[in-house]
Amino acid sequence: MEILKVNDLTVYFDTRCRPVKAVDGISFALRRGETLGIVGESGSGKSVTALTVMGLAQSIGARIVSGEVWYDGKNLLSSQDLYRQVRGKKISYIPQEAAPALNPVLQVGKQLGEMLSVHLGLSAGDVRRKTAQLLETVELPQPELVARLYPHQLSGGILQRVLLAMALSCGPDIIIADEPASSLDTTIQAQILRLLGTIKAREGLSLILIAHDLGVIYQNCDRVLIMYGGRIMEAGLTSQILENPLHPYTVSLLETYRCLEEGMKQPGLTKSCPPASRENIPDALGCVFAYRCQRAMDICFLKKAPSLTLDDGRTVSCHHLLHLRQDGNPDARM
Amino acid sequence: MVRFIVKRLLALIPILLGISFVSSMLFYIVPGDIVTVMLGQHVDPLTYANVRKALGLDLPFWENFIRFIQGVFCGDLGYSYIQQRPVNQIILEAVPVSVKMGIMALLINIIVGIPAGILAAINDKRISGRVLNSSSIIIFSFPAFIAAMFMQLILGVKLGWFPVSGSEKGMLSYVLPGLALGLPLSAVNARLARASMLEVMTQEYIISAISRGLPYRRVIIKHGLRNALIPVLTNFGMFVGAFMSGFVLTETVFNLPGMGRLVFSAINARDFPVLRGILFISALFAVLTNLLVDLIYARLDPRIATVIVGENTDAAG
Amino acid sequence: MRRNKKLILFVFACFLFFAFFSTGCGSSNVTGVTTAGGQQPKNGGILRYPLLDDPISLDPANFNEELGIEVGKEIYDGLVELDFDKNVIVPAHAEKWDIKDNRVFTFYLRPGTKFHNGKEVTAEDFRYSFDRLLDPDTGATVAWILENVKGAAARMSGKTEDTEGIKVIDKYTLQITLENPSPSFLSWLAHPGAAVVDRETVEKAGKDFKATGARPDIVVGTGPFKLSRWIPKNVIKIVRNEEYYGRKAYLDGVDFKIIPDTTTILNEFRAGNLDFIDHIPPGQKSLVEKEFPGQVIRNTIWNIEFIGLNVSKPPFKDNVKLRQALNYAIDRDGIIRVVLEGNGVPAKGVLPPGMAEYNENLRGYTYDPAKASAFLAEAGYPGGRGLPPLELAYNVREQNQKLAEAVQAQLQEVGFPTKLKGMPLPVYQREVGAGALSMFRLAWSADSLDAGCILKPLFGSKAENFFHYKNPEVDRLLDKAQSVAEQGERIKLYRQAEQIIVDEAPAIWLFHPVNLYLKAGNIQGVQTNPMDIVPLSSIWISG
Amino acid sequence: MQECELIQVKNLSKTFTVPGGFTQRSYIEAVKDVTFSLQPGETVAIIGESASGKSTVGKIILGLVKPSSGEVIYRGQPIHSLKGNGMRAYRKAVQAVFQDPHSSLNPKMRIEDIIIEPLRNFGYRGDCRRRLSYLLEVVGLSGEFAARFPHQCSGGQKQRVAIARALAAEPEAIVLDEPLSALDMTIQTQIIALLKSLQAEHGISYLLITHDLRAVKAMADRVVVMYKGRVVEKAGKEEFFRCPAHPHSRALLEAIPVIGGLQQCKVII
Amino acid sequence: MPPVRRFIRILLTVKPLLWGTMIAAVISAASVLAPLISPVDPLAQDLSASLSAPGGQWILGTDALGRDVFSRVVYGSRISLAFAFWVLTLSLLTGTVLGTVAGYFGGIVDSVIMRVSDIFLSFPSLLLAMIITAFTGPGMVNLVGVFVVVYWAVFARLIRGQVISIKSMPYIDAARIAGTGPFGIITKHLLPNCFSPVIAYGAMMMGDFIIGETALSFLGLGIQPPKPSWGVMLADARNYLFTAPWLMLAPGFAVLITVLGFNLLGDGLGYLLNPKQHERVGVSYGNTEG
Repeated sequence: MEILKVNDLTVYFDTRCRPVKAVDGISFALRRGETLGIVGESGSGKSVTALTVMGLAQSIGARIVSGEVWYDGKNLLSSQDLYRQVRGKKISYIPQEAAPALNPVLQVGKQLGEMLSVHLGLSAGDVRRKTAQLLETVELPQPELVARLYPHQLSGGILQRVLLAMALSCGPDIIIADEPASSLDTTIQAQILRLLGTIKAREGLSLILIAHDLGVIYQNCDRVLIMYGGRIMEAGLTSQILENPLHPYTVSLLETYRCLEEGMKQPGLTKSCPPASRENIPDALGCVFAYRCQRAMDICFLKKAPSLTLDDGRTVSCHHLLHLRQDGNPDARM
Repeated sequence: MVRFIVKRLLALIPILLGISFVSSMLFYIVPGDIVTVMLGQHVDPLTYANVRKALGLDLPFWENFIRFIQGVFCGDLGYSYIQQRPVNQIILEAVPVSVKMGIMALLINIIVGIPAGILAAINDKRISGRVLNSSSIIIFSFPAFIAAMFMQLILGVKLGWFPVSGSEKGMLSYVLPGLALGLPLSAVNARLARASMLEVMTQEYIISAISRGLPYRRVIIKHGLRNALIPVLTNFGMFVGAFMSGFVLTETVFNLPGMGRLVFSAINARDFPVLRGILFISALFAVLTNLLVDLIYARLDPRIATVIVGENTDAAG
Repeated sequence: MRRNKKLILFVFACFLFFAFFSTGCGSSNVTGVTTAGGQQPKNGGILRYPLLDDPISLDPANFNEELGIEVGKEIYDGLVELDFDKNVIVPAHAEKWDIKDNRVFTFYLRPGTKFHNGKEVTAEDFRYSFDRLLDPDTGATVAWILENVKGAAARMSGKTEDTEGIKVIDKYTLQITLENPSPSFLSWLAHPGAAVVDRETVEKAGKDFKATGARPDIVVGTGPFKLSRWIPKNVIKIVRNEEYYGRKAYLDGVDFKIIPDTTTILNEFRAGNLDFIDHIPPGQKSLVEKEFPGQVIRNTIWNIEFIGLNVSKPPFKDNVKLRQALNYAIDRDGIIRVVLEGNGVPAKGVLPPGMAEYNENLRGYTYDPAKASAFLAEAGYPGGRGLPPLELAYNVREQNQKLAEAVQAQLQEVGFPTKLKGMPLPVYQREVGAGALSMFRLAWSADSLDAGCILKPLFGSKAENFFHYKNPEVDRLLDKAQSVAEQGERIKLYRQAEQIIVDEAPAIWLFHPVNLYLKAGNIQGVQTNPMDIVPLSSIWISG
Repeated sequence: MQECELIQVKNLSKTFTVPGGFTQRSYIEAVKDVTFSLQPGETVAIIGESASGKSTVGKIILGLVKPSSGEVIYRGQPIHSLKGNGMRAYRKAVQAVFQDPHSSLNPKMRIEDIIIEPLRNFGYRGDCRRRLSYLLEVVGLSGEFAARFPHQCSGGQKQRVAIARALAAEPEAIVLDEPLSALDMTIQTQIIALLKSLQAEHGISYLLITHDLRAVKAMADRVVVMYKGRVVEKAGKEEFFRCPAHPHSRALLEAIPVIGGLQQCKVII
Repeated sequence: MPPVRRFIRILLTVKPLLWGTMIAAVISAASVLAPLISPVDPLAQDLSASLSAPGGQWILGTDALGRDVFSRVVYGSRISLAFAFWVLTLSLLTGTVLGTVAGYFGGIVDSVIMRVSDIFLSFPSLLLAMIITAFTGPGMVNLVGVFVVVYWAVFARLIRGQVISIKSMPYIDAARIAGTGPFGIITKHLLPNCFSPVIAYGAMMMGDFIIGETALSFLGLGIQPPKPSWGVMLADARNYLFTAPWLMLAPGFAVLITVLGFNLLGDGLGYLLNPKQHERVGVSYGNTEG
């Protein structure tokens, strides 16, 4: 059952010369209780997608061109008021870096308590108790002490847990985690992800996990969206996609990953190719990946690739598959 | 905190010594003999000697300097040869006037400047914000004394709403001077507050606070304002200096018997002991205000007041 | 006794060098008391009167500056004083006096006159006050008043502990013996500096007596007003001395408001916060006559404003043609029109019109640029070539500024390279006094009815003489004029001297200004006189 | 053995003084008694979490930080005793590539100037322009990059420029201080491949400072694990990945998210 | 994109910069071309035309001595700009040398320079300038010297702060490793990167200096008459507020516009040179990977 549904979301950044298409017409759905991974290189639009779903596109200077975000039978994007009702309460957000996301002049306990009193209307005493309890939930030792400290006095790992506590504070349905702790050490990142997984399972939440590391996705997500240049390249069950990629981009990502994983035993993608960047992707008539794609054909540069939903439920948007299907590949259908 | 204050106070000592040194140097940097400068070439030797002695110039520089320091510690800034009385007394008479004017200007600053800046930042993309912003830069560019003269003429002479000059009408006397002094500085503050607020509003913790579903007003006030005001507050230290300079012009125009007019008349009368005293006092005042600002700053911004501890402390990276 | 007004540079040392009073003469030259038609003076009210700065001190020993005198003359009294109405010496504390050989003066005091603190004034008080002026420890700036007293020199150099020539005969009799006979000594004693002070108060106050902002209990005089409050840079309040021995003042008091700037003064007057102002800022003189019809008092004062040339230094030394060329280069009418807004008379020579000695037929200078160029060439600097830049010094004040700029432009027009050097008043005072400047703006007021009071201190070789001008013939004529009693003869001698001086041109003669006073409608009894003094005790407020 | 070591690090310690705000100053022992060596042509990886002191070791070796005690020996000579030409030779021999390609290139200089700078400084006698185009080619950048400013290049390109700059000095060793962590994974592989090919071609030694074990796996010959300023494990790469000795090493290994089954040895932390 | 076009695009994008540059350019042009623009000699008097109202022969009227106000205002820009320029150049030079030395070498040198600058910074700047002027005497050269004495510390602080923050940038380490010596590091790496905020600040300070000069001249402590400094003209005009208000308006407006121009310029430059803004105005070509 779908708890959140995003339809045809398009978000631009207006620079003075031309709009940069950060997110270019993507649609996806989050099912109750699942973890949806969004993976892509820098500039692929995954963070913008997350912020837009949170209703924060304007706050980062982006413009929503089109799209709907359906939650609880309402299109949240139709009105900011709807967001006010769900944000922080029903849909929580965990940003990539914890330290800048916390007000430096307020004690972390106060910031956590603020949510409780604003959203749940708890009394001061209840707030204090609930705060400590929440901090305990995220496996923080000495919650009372931590609550009294300022962000700069705490390490990134602890702050990340505090943010997790905040995200959990009002009993949300959905948590959107944008590369949590990816700037921290791998050990700490692993801890945080493990904790997130545990809590998610316990509370029965739905989770959108944004990551650039395929390993993280593989280990944590039920389904995954592969994004590139603001578009979804491939989407489906994690195991299917990462074990049997169809889209050339996914293939190259995985190849790179494997190559690294195996200690560069076989030379990987040594060919110098232009990186993924909003500004380097021309207002693509065709497929955004075409310029990097080793299998690109003429049509790839001219025509947008339609997304195909395959029998196993995954969606791929690539002209090759279309050709395959037209050529009579049996397991592809529109 | 006590430790901090003590440490800061101790750090003041070399600065105060330096200020005294520079102030005392004034007597010696004058081309030619200062007593001759003061009294003219054809002065009788007795008067000459008396004045030299009164100024402590019969002593070598170091002794004179040490005597000034000693005097400062005893609250004695020397003796005005022109006015024939202690410099302290002269300055003490002038200080309340300037302080009242300064308070007026500060009030205007707080009532007008900061809210204007914050509003300009919040309405950045709207017309009102632009109007506020452009008017602040225009006011900021307008020399205060020109404004002062027009205010005096229109509000004082023509309309008679405020006293034209002088300090006899109580706080009413300080409204126009306060405006003349305070408005340009309010504009400075408004610009600063705006920049600071805009900067804060792009900070991640603001976006994060919104993402936590906090009401917009609460985000602005509780998370934005406090952080935005910290640099604005720091700037208040600068005001002491700006005020001291502004006093000279506004007090001259409005004929207020404060520090500024004292400076001006002392400059014209070449009353060097008074000038030295004022220079010292104003610098001392500026330094102390900065200390106070730092203390408040430390209270407002916990990052300053405490040593950073935690897992990430390694300076080695 | 004269106080030069603010716009005039005040130089004290020669103040009364040549004051000479012949009783009964000159009343015809004096502007009378301005009274509102038939109204009787009435008591009461506070006069609000601007003062450009604090007096440095209200110690009579320091009354060498006009601000001190302006206030001090109302607080202190001496033995005699000047009747402004008739310009004669009249009794003050001294009821009457004997003069023997112009050398021994015996004063008989009014009994029962009191200090503001209630103590009676005796001859001993005067002895103390005069001795104090000569005491080197006092550092009096007006000691010159008594310079001629016997033993003054010894006292001033600290050789004796008292002054030989000042003797107390009895409680109410004081005798002063001079070193050399001097007919004008009496008029010197009318100077406010020669006032009586209370020994006990002065000694108790010590240094504070001289200080700016002295307390009322320290400033103890015997004059028609007494000090009630002095807030430096703010206000000096004086109130009527009800115990005054003479005609008591009409006003309850005077508030001297200290406003250092004439524009603000006029604005305050406009706003109704001042009752009487004697400094109209340049640029607004013609305006106020329209703005306040009937309230402007024009006072033709005996004053000459000029630009002095130091004739002891090149290029002016021994170069009469150059100095004359300068005189021809100045458009006096233009300057009067723009700088004084028409309130002045171009000066052909030294003496102001209205004075008996004024010479209508004087060979003076008029604006003639062609002649100026010709003279400049004759002086050895054709077209100004070879002439070092002239440095025109002046004390910075709005009107002087404008004047200096106008003069500079006119001189440059003809070919004199001219630079300006503005200085604050105290600095300027010193520099002029020291004779260090080569071209300087100065104004000189008559302090008596006698032209000698202008000519002698300025051009007599023994006097202050900022020009370093020396001419034995001029000295002879001036000395002779002083000793001649017959007026017609005296006038002739002065006119002769003036013609020589004007021909030799140690200065650029500019103009004789007319002073403007502005009074509130209800202010009555303002006395004007050519010496530009406003006695406050005769003023009253009507309605 | 002694002779063939390029750089030897002996008992290196470094204590930083943190000027305490208002309380007492505090001391941080960033590096304690670190000893290891780097042979010509090999890659040694220093692994550790942030704040383990690994970067400090790199900076000491580069001569940017003075050690509190211990020494760095270059070809048998302690570097702190080097002066003048000796020091210059050492500088030339040991180059570096830093973590953040954005901030390790002077934003006000063109790429060509950045690369030519060491050529000039180390007295390159040949034609600088030709050398420049050669270097650009080596790191896989086209000649048009020469005239660009750093902000006109992508992160991967900048890192290539940084490598070209390091190569310009014809070094014997390059300290790679987290050279990959700011880059996308695709770019990482490209850079690793580049570095490896350069090593193969020029026989340069690498000191790889990283917390990314995948990079270690891809590049290193030997591994030095640091934890809280100390060396807790030294091992050959294969040995290290097969079965790490120190619990911290195991924790590091375990934290790598991998695709496929968890194949590490089970360890209880 | 060619640099000129890029410059124009930036100008059109950053409005304060556009206005600031335009005003600064116009004022600078006016000051350079003063002899061509002004109809008469600013010092030439025509006593017969005293206090003529604006219009007709006299665009902005005449003052009491019959001098052309327009010419005086135009020539006044020369004085103000020259003054501000020299003060800025010299104090920036002093500040840069001392600030760089302090920031780069640190230690005792740093402490000494910073303590001295602390002392100078604790004096109210304009007040200190006024008082020193009382000692040195007024006039252009003295005034420039006084302002440099008063303001060098501001720049030294600014530069030092910049140097210290830039010093810790990896590219400085990289330069050292590339064998660059201290001199090369300072001149090639530190200073070019320090100057962005200093330039913006310097433009703002130009405005401050102009106001300072005007104020001092207004009080009679600065430029001396008859030089047509705006402050001198304002002081002059005070008495004629009722009779000839144009005397005040013309130089007052000139000061306002000039200072506004430099403030806008500083504002625009600050905006432009603040790396955070690049994205917003789209001046960077770069690949934004973040």
